[in-house]
Order: sequence, then C-alpha cells, then structure tokens
Amino acid sequence: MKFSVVVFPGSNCDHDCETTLRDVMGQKVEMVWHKDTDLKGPDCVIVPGGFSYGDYLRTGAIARFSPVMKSVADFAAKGGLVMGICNGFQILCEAGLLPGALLRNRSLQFICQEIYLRLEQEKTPFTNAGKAGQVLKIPIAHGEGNYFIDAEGLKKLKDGGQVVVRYCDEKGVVGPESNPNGSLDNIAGICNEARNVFGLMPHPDRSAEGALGSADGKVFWQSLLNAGVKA
Amino acid sequence: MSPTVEITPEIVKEHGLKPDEYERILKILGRQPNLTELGVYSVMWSEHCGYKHSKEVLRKFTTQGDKVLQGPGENAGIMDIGEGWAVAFKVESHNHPSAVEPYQGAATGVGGILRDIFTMGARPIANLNSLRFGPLALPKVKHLFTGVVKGIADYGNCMGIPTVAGEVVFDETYTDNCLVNAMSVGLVRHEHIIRGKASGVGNAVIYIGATTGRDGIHGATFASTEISDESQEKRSAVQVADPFMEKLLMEATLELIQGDLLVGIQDMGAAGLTCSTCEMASRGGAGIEIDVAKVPQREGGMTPYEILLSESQERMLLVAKPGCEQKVHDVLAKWDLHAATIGKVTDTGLMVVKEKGKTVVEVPAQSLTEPPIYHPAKSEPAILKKHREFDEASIAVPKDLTAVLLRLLADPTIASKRWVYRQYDHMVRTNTYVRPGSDAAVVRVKGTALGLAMTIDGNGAYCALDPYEGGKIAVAEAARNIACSGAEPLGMTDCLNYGSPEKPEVFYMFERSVSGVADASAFLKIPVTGGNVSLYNESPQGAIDPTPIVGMIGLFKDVQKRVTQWFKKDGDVIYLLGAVGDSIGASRYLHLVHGQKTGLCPRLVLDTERKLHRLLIESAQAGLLQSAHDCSEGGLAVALAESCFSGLSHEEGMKGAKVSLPGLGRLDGRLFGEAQSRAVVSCDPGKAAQFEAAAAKLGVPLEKLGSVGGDELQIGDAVKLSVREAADLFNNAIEKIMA
Amino acid sequence: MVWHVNVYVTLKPSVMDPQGATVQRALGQMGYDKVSQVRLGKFTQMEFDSSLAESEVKKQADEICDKLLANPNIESYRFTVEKK
Amino acid sequence: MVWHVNVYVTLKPSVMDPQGATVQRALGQMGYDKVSQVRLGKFTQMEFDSSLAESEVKKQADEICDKLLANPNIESYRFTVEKK
Ligand SMILES: Nc1ncnc2c1ncn2[C@@H]1O[C@H](COP(=O)(O)OP(=O)(O)O)[C@@H](O)[C@H]1O
Ligand SMILES: [Mg+2]
Repeated sequence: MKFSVVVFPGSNCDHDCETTLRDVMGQKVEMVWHKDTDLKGPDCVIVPGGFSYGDYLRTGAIARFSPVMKSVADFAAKGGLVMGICNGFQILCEAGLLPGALLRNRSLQFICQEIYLRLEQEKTPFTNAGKAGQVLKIPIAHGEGNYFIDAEGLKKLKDGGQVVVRYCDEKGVVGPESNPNGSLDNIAGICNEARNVFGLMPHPDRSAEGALGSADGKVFWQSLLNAGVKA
Repeated sequence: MSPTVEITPEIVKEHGLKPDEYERILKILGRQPNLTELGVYSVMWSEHCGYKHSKEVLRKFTTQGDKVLQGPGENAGIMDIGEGWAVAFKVESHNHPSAVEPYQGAATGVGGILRDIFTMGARPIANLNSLRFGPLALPKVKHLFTGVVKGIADYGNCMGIPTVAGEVVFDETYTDNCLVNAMSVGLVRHEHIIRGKASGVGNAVIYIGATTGRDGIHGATFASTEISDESQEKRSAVQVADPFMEKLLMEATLELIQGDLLVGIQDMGAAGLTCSTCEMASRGGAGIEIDVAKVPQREGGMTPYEILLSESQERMLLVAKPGCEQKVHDVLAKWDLHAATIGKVTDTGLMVVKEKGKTVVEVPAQSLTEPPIYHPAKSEPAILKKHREFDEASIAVPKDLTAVLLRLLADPTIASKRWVYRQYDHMVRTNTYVRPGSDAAVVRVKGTALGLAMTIDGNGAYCALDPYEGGKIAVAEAARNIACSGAEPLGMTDCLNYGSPEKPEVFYMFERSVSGVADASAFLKIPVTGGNVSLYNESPQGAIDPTPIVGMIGLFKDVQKRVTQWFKKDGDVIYLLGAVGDSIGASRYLHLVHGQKTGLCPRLVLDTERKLHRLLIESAQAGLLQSAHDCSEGGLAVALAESCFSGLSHEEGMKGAKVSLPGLGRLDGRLFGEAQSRAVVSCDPGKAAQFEAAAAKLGVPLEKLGSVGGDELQIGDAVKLSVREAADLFNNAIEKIMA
Repeated sequence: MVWHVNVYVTLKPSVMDPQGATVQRALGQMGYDKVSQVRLGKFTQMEFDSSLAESEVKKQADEICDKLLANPNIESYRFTVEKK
Repeated sequence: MVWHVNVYVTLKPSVMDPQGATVQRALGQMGYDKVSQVRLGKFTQMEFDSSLAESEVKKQADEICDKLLANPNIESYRFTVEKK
C-alpha cells in the first residue's frame, strides 16, 4: 500500500510516520512538501504530528492554508483515506475536514505519557483490525488536545458513530480520572461522516514497536492495510 | 579611524574592561579604539566568551582519546561510535538570563545549545538538562521552576527533539541563583562533519535566520557580572525564543551541509555577529570583512555598535563554497529563510566591519579570541576543615526509620521528576528505548544495532564540603549511571557553575573541584570534549555552592543489551555491589532530616569505581542482569525503594522486596549513608551463580540482600512499608507542592 | 500615516476556557475573591498600507479575521480601523 | 450590574514577536501583501463584584495585570473599567 506523508514547516512526526510505515510496516512512503500540490498518487494520506508553523497563533491555523491542503481536501472529497495524527488532527479540524476544535489541555501543560484508549468503532478503514471495546496502550504528546464541539455537533458525532477512540483506564473504563486533557466526553479521535477521514491526538506512529513501550498502535496501521487491500 | 566618541575611563569601565585590559587593546591597535571597537573587545573579552579566569584551569582536562574526532575549541565535541556514525554533544549554561526571565531564558538556552550541535553538521537526537533552584516551597522558586521547565519543554517540543534525561536539585544555595544547564546530543555521518572556520579568500559570508534587533545587547557581558537588583533594569537583555525559526534553520543547515555547499558555518550565540565573525576568521587563520548595512534588521536606525553586539536569537553565519552561492540561496528560499550575503573572507587576518562602505571596525581577528589570561589568587575556606571534622556521634539515630525513608522519598530533590519530564516530549523521533525514570536514558541509532546512553549529573553539596572528592564523584556518578544501563562510557562534557573567580576562596573551590573532575575523567579514560563555564553566580548572600555538572554519553554496540533500574520479576535475587559503610557525612539525609549540610564527604576510590563499572557492563553484555540502579542521594534504602516502583515510569508496574540490612554500625548510616561506588542489582536465580563468579573475578564486593516479591519493601527489621504508598508519595511529591 | 487595525478575538460563551478558569482560580488563591469571571482572548494589532481605501482595509481585515485570526467554530471577533 | 474590566497586554515595542512575524509572512503568502506589521497580544475580560468602588476595582485590576496577566520583563498592559 502507498502512503503519502505531508511535510509542513515545523512538522516533526513526518519522520516518525515515515520510518514506522516503511521500516516497521514495510509499506511504500512518499513525503510531500507543503508547497506541492501533487500528492504522488497515494492510497492514504497521513497528516503528521509536530508544530506546523510553530503552532503559532493557533495550532493548525496557518498550515491549513498551505497549497497541499487543497489537494488533500480534493483527495478526501473523492473518498481517499486521510489520517491526521496529533498536530495533523488539529490541522484537519482547522481545515474543516473534521468537525470541532482542539483547545489547550485543561492543565495548561504539555503532556507526554502513555495513556489507554478504548476503541469505540471497528467499522472504519482505520480500525477494522480491532474490536470495539478493545483497550490500547498508546502515547500522547500534546499541549492542545482538549477536544471541543458544540452540543448538536456532539450529538451528530455520537449518532453517526463517528467517535472512534476515547481515553480510558487500563481496564477500559471511561471516566474523568482517565481524561488526560479535558476532552469533551473523553474523545481522543473522530472520523467524518463518510468515514474516510480520521484524526486522533494519540500517536500510533510511536507505538508500533514493543521496544518503544507499546506496539498497540499497529491496530490502526494494520486496519489501513486491510482497507487498502479491499480498495 | 578617527574616534567619534572620546574613550574615557568611565566608558571603559561601563564596558566591564579593566584599565590594564584597555592598555592591552591600545597596544594591539597601536591607536585608540573607537566606541564600536571597544564594544567588540568588551564582549569578546568578557568571562563568558573569553574564559579569562578559567582557561588555565581547563587545561587540566584530558581532551584526547582514540575516539575523539573533535575536542574543545569548536561549537561541540564529536566522538566516533562506529559504522560511519559519530555523536556530537555539549552542555551550556543559561543561568543569568533564566534568573531574570525564566521562560525565555531557559528556552533560548536550549536554542543556543541546539545550534551548537547542528552547526557541526549533526542532527540533534536528544536533549538533557540539569537544573538547580532554591527550596520549592518558596513562591519565587515555584515561579522560576515553572517558567524554566516550560521554557525548556516548549522549545524542545516545538523542535521535535526529545528531552530524555536531566536532574533537578532544590537547595538554599540556589535561591537567588538558579542554574539552568542545557545539553544536546546529535548524530552525524563522519563525512558530514563541518567546522566553524572561514577560509578561501573571496568566499561569500552569508547571514541566515532571524532579523537583528536591539535585544540582548550586552547579554554576554551581562552574564559575566554578578546578579544585583540593577540587572532587573537590564531588561533589554531579554531575548525572545523563536523555536519555529530555529527548526527551519536546523533543517536548512543540515540540507546545506549534506549538499556539500559550505566551507564553514557558525551559530550566533553569545556576542552575536561579533563572536561568529572573529571566531570563524581566527579558526581559519583568515580575515573577514562584512558590511553591517547588509545585515537584515528588525528595527530602524540601528548603529554598527548595536548590530555587532545584538544577541538576537536564531541566527547563523556561513561561508559558501565558491560557485555554490546560488544553490545556498535556493535551499534557504525553500525554507522561507532570510538570507543575505554580508561580506567575504579575506587573507588580512583582520576583522573589518564597514557601514555602507565606510570602515567602522578594523582589528586583528585573532586578538579578539585571545583575551588576557588571569591566574587568580586562591585560599582554602576555613570551613572545609570544620566539615571534615564534624562529629557524626552528635546526631541521634531516629526511632522510626520507615518514616525517615518516606520523608526522603517525598523530598523534591529525591522525589520523582515526573512533573517535569511529563512536560517534555521524550518520545518524538521514535528512538527512545529507555525514557526518563531510569539511571540513564537510552536512545537507539536507527538502521544499526548501536545505541547511546546519556545522563547528566552533579552534586554541589559534596563539592561545597570537599571540592576535590565532589568533582571526582560528579564524573564517577555519571559514569556509574551509564554503566548501570549496560553501556560503555564514551566521553563527557562539563558545565562549571561557580561564584566570582575574583574571590580567592571561590577560586580555590573552582580549581580543586575541576582537578577532581579532570583526575576522574583521566583515570576512567572518559575524555572531555567540550563544555562551558558559568562564573559570577553570586547574590548578596554570597556565592553558590561550587557546582560542576557532568554530561556523559555511553555506547552500546548492541542496544538490546540495555538494562533498566527497576525489579522485573518475583523471585529474582537482589544484591548490593560495593562497600557497605555507615557514615552519614554529607548525606541528603543529614541535611534534610537533621538540618545539617556538613560532614565528611564520601571518599571515592577510582579503581574501585572502575571495577564496579566493568562488572555492570560485562554482566549486562552477558545478559546476567534483570535490573541495576546506582546508590546515590538517600543511599541504599532509597535505591531499593526506587528499584521497587520506578517501573511505573514505563507503565511496567511495581514489585516488593524482602532484604536484609548489611553492615555494622549506625542504622541510619547503613540505610541512608551515601558511600560511593555502589549499586543495587537483581538477577534471575538461574544466573546468580554466574554473576557472583563474575563479581569475584573482578574483585567487586557483593552482598546478597534478599529477593524480589510481595507488595511491601522490608529492609531488615528497620524498614517496612507498602510499595504502593511509597510510590504515591514519591510520584506526587512535586505535583502536590506545585498544585 | 498607516491604517491601524485592532482585532479582538474571544471564545464563544459556550466554549469552556481552561486558561480563564486557571487564572480565576489563581486570583482566588491570591485573595482577589471579588472577581466573578475571567475569559482570555487574543488582541492583534495590524498595520495596513495607507494607500488602501478604508472600505478595502475593512474588507481585508474581516477576511483575515474570519479565515486566520479566529476559528469560527469556537471564537468570535470584532475589530476597529483607524488611520494615524 | 457588574464591573467589566478589559485588559490589553502587548509586547514591548523593542521585543521581537515571532508569532506576529510568522502570521504576517503567512498573510503575504495568502495575498494580503499590504499588511506591513502584525503584533500579537492578549485580551482578557474580567468581571468584578459591583459592590466594589471604581477606585478599588482599578487598584486590583492594576495589581492583577502586573502580577499575573502581563510579564513585566517583556510586556506592557492597559485596561478599561466600566459598570454595566
Ligand atoms: N568546562 C569546559 N571544559 C571543556 N571545554 C570547555 C569548557 N568550557 C568551554 N569549553 C570549550 O571552549 C569553547 C568555547 O566555549 P563556549 O563559548 O561555551 O562555546 P560556544 O561559543 O559554542 O557556546 C567550546 O569549544 C567549549 O567546548
Ligand atoms: Mg556556539
């Protein structure tokens, strides 16, 4: 399967996504500079984490105007698979490809640690290799991961089964104690109505090798490979 | 040149130059300098850039070794790690700026050390930091601590470089002088190593990065004068960090170097454009000529004086290879970076600065990098004798030693630094095999079997009581941390934090402790490849404790052989390696529980230390160890407790242990004494015999203490506690105070 | 003479403001207990070339706020324009 | 009726503003090339209990700005007070 990883000035996890997809998952990876508009014919576009434009003004606010984002939007509109991780999730929200916004963490501190995620939806191209209710150990590393959406927006997400992953504890219990950043309803990742665009704050790119602490993030990559095969 | 301003003794004094130093300038120039030239000499001859008082002492260091590719004298040291790879590393202080403006001061400190690394052609792969503050209960200290940590975090996180290790100590001596020492580590292919020298007459000198403003003017001289209330006025010296600009600079710089487009490159750190131009020229034995009018400026009407002395951050100076100038500009354009050709390399040996063609500075470049060298007077402080002769018998052994252990575990200096490192992205780049929370961090080298262990350590209290032993211990402890992780110590960098060298007692402590650092580094064959000196850490209350900090790199040929500090499984055998001892001298315990910072500093026998390292490294390579943790502050008891619960830092849960308390003499000394060259290790019972044989062969004393198991830690009949409760105390101590 | 545009961006009332809440808590601890509500926003100052007509400045400023300076999902904005 | 205090925190003129500069560059790339300068600051809205005298509100607001809302090393501030 062929992945294109978008590189903005200030992207950092472009490197992590590249090495994880190529060296760990054994896939083809193209890097796409933000000034380019040619996505190089991918099966899936990854918008990686980092600090695009230093996260200045507002996370993702400037990056969404990069020329490449128009191509990403068109690709998504045609049903192409797009996954945004961390800063990539923030960019997809700013660009309107996903609903809602990410606010400062409740603690106002950047938080880097392993947390637990509960898989809420297995019927997406990004999670089909998992089981709903499954608990994943996976790292977060962000200062603005506090997901917010207005009341009717939240209702739409829930009714449409668009809440894909939520923060939980080791046993899979979702509650305030297991909410690291204040996210509404412990939401850690969502997809769009068409289910071909997915964004999450935790880092599957950092959790595909046991030696790094956890390989649970592979679920997302494996799912994409399954989806790619079907496609 | 006709001096526009008459140089009076007052002006010379304002520039922090002594009369004889001014005389020296007159001799060099054979004429009176103009004001701009005076400014240029004043920053280059400041302690911070010129090492006037420390250079002699630094000669004690062993800087050679068969793996050393670059020793002191460049932006960072470089050592070979095999397979065509080399590691670049260096530590630098940003104490004074952080004391004035903690967030920006610490952030720009990280920015500065990162530039030192990628300026050598190396891609930074990890950051470390060593911090010192007053007692955390003080509101003023909370403010400093919060700002410094956030500054370090925001900068490293934004750059996408993991901050993987560090240390924090809270002690009265640092209340008015916090210490912020930042270290960075980078990887470079041998063929891409580049240096900060200008050569090739006619080659273009190109300025890149942020525009030049009035910020930070005299930052360098500022860092060399004691902090007094009037430095509150020096607010113009506050520089604002721009990590996004630095990220662009880093990527562009590495692209230029790997594209083989450059002759030399140098960051603009302390003393800005002045330092970078004359250093490049003098390293290359060349001259350099620039026109300040061509320098990209942020504010209107800046004078040559201001442009030359500005310490605006995130700027670099580079010399392009002939014919590559256009290619260089293309790369910079790709990264949307300001770039301006501001001058050329000459063969005159002069640093010539023009303004729209009119010469405003013309001085021998070399003379700026060769300030006067001082041999200050020194005298041993009388108090040292008192400390040595302190009578431990005057301290009663507490009844409830479990309570004492819990108190030590909750002491911010000993307690978990999770509050700090959780704010640092320590995982980005997906190489961090051992994260903060073990003796040394371990980072793999992708595409090879190699790994690097890294740590940064120092103990100002030891040095205050016995500078020589304290200096040795700083090196030994760093090496011990590396050895506990299973890696072979490779090389070190040091940051020397002291008070005013012009005070004989301070200079005595400086010289003695540096001798200790140098002797340990020589004996253990761990060369010093670079470092930094921060003097004048003084307040109205006097000088800080002498605080030499050692940053060290260790090498794994096979990173799979790494060892972490926490117990792994029930039934494993627990050993204490090294002597037992019952002295409480110089211990954190004596200071915290009995309020006395005194006593005989632990003696360090270098050959004993070396043998311990051999055993730890060889057993790790042979796969005999389940865990290894060195005994440092808090002694054996704290080392055992941490071995029980520090697995939590890696989501690996915790373990109990039932052990005997070895040795004779006072119980508190046996539990909390800080005898050196010791470690607590655990072994699978099946490998215990083999391990004991290895220890015997190397002549390392070993005590079988007991075994891993249960959910309590029991040490003889002196200590019994619930590991869960101890862990909560340890992990939340700093959170609680900061809440 | 240039156009000075001052932009005030505030979080919509329905959006929770972690920073404001923290500041208010801190104020309470510092003894300022008469402060009933704190909201943090952004204050942006821009300068536009004086050659532009006021109407054009307003038009551009409005676009810039809508597209870049504020996130319409969570923030609202207002701005003032004056030549000096 | 409560006291509405609006606080405007800006970087001192001599202090570099990386965020403002980055936003300005972005605006240029978006075609807004008549914007000659952008500075980012903070806009804070506070409400004080109406029982306080105006002079007291001003005094407290000034302290709060100095201690908490602005960093005197690099920022300056002004505020307005009005009852409504
Ligand atoms: N304590 C020290 N030990 C060894 N080398 C040192 C020490 N202090 C400074 N140096 C070396 O002196 C040179 C100048 O130091 P410094 O001014 O800190 O470098 P930079 O200007 O790149 O920050 C560097 O190569 C540094 O490694
Ligand atoms: Mg340097």
